Amino acid sequence: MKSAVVQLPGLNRDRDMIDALTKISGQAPVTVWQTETSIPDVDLIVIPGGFSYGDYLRCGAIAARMPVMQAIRDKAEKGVKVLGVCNGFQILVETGLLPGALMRNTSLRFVCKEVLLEVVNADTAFTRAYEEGQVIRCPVAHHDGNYFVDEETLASMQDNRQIVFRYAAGTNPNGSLSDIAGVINTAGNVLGMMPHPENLIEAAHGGLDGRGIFASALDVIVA
Amino acid sequence: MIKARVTVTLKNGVLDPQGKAIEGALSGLGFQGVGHVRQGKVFDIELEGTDRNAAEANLKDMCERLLANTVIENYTLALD
Amino acid sequence: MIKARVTVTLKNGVLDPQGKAIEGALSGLGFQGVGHVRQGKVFDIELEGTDRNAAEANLKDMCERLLANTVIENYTLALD
Amino acid sequence: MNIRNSIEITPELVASHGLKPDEYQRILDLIGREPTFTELGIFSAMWNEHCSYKSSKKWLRTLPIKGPRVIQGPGENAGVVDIDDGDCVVFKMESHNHPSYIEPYQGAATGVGGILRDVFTMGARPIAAMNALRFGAPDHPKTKHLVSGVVAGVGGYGNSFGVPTVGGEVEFDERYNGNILVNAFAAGLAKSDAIFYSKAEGVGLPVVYLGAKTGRDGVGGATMASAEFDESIEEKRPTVQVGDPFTEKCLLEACLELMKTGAVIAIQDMGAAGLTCSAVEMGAKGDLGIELDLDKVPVREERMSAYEMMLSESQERMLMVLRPEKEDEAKAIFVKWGLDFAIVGKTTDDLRFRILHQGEEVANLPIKELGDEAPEYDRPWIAGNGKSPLPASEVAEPQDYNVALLKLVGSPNQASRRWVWEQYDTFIQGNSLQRPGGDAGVVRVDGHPTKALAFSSDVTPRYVEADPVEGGKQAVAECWRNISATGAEPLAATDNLNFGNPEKPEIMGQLVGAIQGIGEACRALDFPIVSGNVSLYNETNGIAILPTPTIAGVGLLPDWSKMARIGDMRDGDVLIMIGT
Ligand SMILES: Nc1ncnc2c1ncn2[C@@H]1O[C@H](COP(=O)(O)OP(=O)(O)O)[C@@H](O)[C@H]1O
Repeated sequence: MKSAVVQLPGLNRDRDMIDALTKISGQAPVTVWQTETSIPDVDLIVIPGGFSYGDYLRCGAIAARMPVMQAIRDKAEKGVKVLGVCNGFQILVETGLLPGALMRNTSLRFVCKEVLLEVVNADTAFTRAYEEGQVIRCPVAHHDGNYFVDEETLASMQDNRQIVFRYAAGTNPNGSLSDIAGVINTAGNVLGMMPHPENLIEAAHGGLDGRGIFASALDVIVA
Repeated sequence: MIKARVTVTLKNGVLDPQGKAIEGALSGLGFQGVGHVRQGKVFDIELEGTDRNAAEANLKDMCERLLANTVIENYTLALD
Repeated sequence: MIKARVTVTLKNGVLDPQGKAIEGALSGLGFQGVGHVRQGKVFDIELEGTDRNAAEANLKDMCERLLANTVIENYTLALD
Repeated sequence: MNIRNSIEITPELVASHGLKPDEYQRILDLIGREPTFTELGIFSAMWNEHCSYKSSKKWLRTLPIKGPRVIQGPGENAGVVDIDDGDCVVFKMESHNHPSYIEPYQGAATGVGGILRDVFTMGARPIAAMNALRFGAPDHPKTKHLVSGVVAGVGGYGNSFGVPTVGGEVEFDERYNGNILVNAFAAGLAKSDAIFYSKAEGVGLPVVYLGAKTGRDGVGGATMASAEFDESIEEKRPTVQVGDPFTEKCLLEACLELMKTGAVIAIQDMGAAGLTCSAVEMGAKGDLGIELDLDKVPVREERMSAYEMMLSESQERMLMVLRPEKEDEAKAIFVKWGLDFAIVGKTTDDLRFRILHQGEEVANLPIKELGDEAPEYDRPWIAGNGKSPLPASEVAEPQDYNVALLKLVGSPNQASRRWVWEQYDTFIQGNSLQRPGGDAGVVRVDGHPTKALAFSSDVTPRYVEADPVEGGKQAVAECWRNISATGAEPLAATDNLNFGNPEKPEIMGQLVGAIQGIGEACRALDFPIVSGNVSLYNETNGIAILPTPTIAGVGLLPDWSKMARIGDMRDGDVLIMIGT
């Protein structure tokens, strides 16, 4: 399966993401620059973390309006899988591909630590490698991960099983509504999540818990 | 040239962690009688030209498309 | 109750990376004739009581001590 | 404000530039006439303590700076140390004490930005950062504000730039009430055959300005960094420099891309007294003159004077000597990253530093002498009447050891620093093998199957005050131990010497003693000092900080699978104490 990683000025976990995808699929992803208006044929498009355009104004706001996002939107509408991690999630929310908004952490501080994630929905293209209810470890590193959505939307998200990850066991690091850590669109091909699975995929990272997301999305058998 | 100020504030009902923190900090500093605090943003923007109607329409467009996240924010415009 | 709005803006000459980024984004979106953009903050504050003079003095104090970073920011007050 | 070049040079003006009457006389002798206002500013920037090391140079020369692995010692933007396989580690530490006291967030942020630039100017991609912080008493009214601002600023810049913070120090003592310390360390990885230096080569070649635009930020900042504080500092507030980590991240990527094209002959970041120091350094090192046309400098503000442009400390800028045939290729890279790229001058063969502004020559100075002829002092010093040891008999035995232990581990200087380092991105780049909380931070060498680097920053200021020589030694030894405790071989170190006013013999004595101790320890341990920074005049109302010579070291682990760490202990494990 082929993948692509979007590179925008200010993103800084693109190299981590390229590394993770390469190590897990054995194939380096293609990279797509901010000005590109079409995206090569791939099965998975990843928007990595960082501070695109400095995250000035609002996190992900400026990135969401770059030409390349229109191309991603087109691909998403055609069913290509799109994964946004951290700033990538913020960008997807700003484009409207995912519901809700990501606000400043309630502590008002940047938070970097390992948290626990409950896999709420293991029945998605990104979580098939996990069991429903499984709790995995995962690092977080962000200033604006406090997920917000109005009650009505939340209810319909619940009905549609759009909440894919929740912070488990009191580890919610940012005040996120309903402990939400990751959500998927109704079509099931666009996932956004705040935590960084790409930083927990090999022995040197001290664990492999993050592999399942990439393995699921890339159809790789998890070791 | 026209100078405009765009003010973007959180919608009612949207949790405002920054405002909450400021409430706490103000009372920590000994200020009494402080009720709700909500934090927002302002943008001071210079626009070429003199047509105020055009400028206003333009600014509205900027707000809808970039400056405000209308999922959680409202905006108001003021022209100098 | 008194409602007040505090507006905090960067002093002239202080670099405003946010404003600069917004200028770039606006022109990237095709908006023409946009000059300088500077970003600031607003705080909407509810204060108990009805004494506007006292409220104003209080707000000034809040700005000096917390809301504005007077090394790089100016502030203005407006009471409802 | 529009400062003209024709301002009359009065003794007061000279004094306000931090130049002593004899130093000004030296200028007159050197150029044979009265300097212009811009020239006075240039001299003040070049000859202040911060840039010229005039009080410490004599003593810094005694430090061991060589070793089989040292590729570049002090004198460049950062030190360079060989770590085998054609890889090298590039690192340095730098203080941003005064700016952080005035504006903690931006002061700390721009301190981190400055040290990162020092590292990537040399062609290295930053892979690790540390921050050594010292604040006043926890209950001092300013401390809380300073701590939260500084920590947020360190994180705000480093997290956005994308470098893992793997270690540091945070300590409190009332002696820092009026002068906090913010020492930032950064290390980067490069190939030994692709290091970039600041020495210009070739006559008539374009001098290029890179990065962000110039504003009035911090005009006079370097002069301030070398002056003692007094109560009026709050009024004197210079225009604060604001950091823009986004631009810096773009600058990093653009510079690394540019360096690969072979376009760069010499490159230097603009730090304190930006355009002045960087241009003079590039010219003087290469035995070349430099001519700058300020009308070509990208500016952010209107009506900037030559004086302001030459002394501006706007961040995220660099100066480069370019291979002319590569101009288009080089420019395209900067345009791609949304950065300024402007040819602002050229190298010349006349050894003059010439500045043109609006058709006028506003400065024409001998370039070598600006650096080489800076005053150097052998300041009088007295060996401190160090504190005598405290005999155990004078300390009452605790009534309850449990209570005493709890008090100890709960005290501000012993308590966990998790609340600090959880605000720093410690995972980014995916190579952090040991994050803060242990003895040293450990980062895997990207692209190598087994190699890793260990980093630690240490000093115990009260030891240095009690006995500067022993305290200096102890700082080195602690750093060395922290690195070796991970299983790494300590390779080399950088130092950040933070002291009070060197014009006082007892303070000068602390500096001299500490350098002596550091030197002795580094010689004994084959642990050369490859870069460093001196911050003097950390005094307020005559009260000096504790002498704080921070030592940050780097070690090499050939095989990280054999790395040791704290933690991972199990019930029944045996505890062994080794050493004396
Ligand atoms: N400002 C800081 N930034 C990052 N890590 C820090 C900071 N301050 C302390 N630490 C980390 O916390 C741990 C304890 O610090 P310290 O008490 O100075 O350690 P030690 O005395 O063992 O060298 C170390 O791992 C150190 O790197």
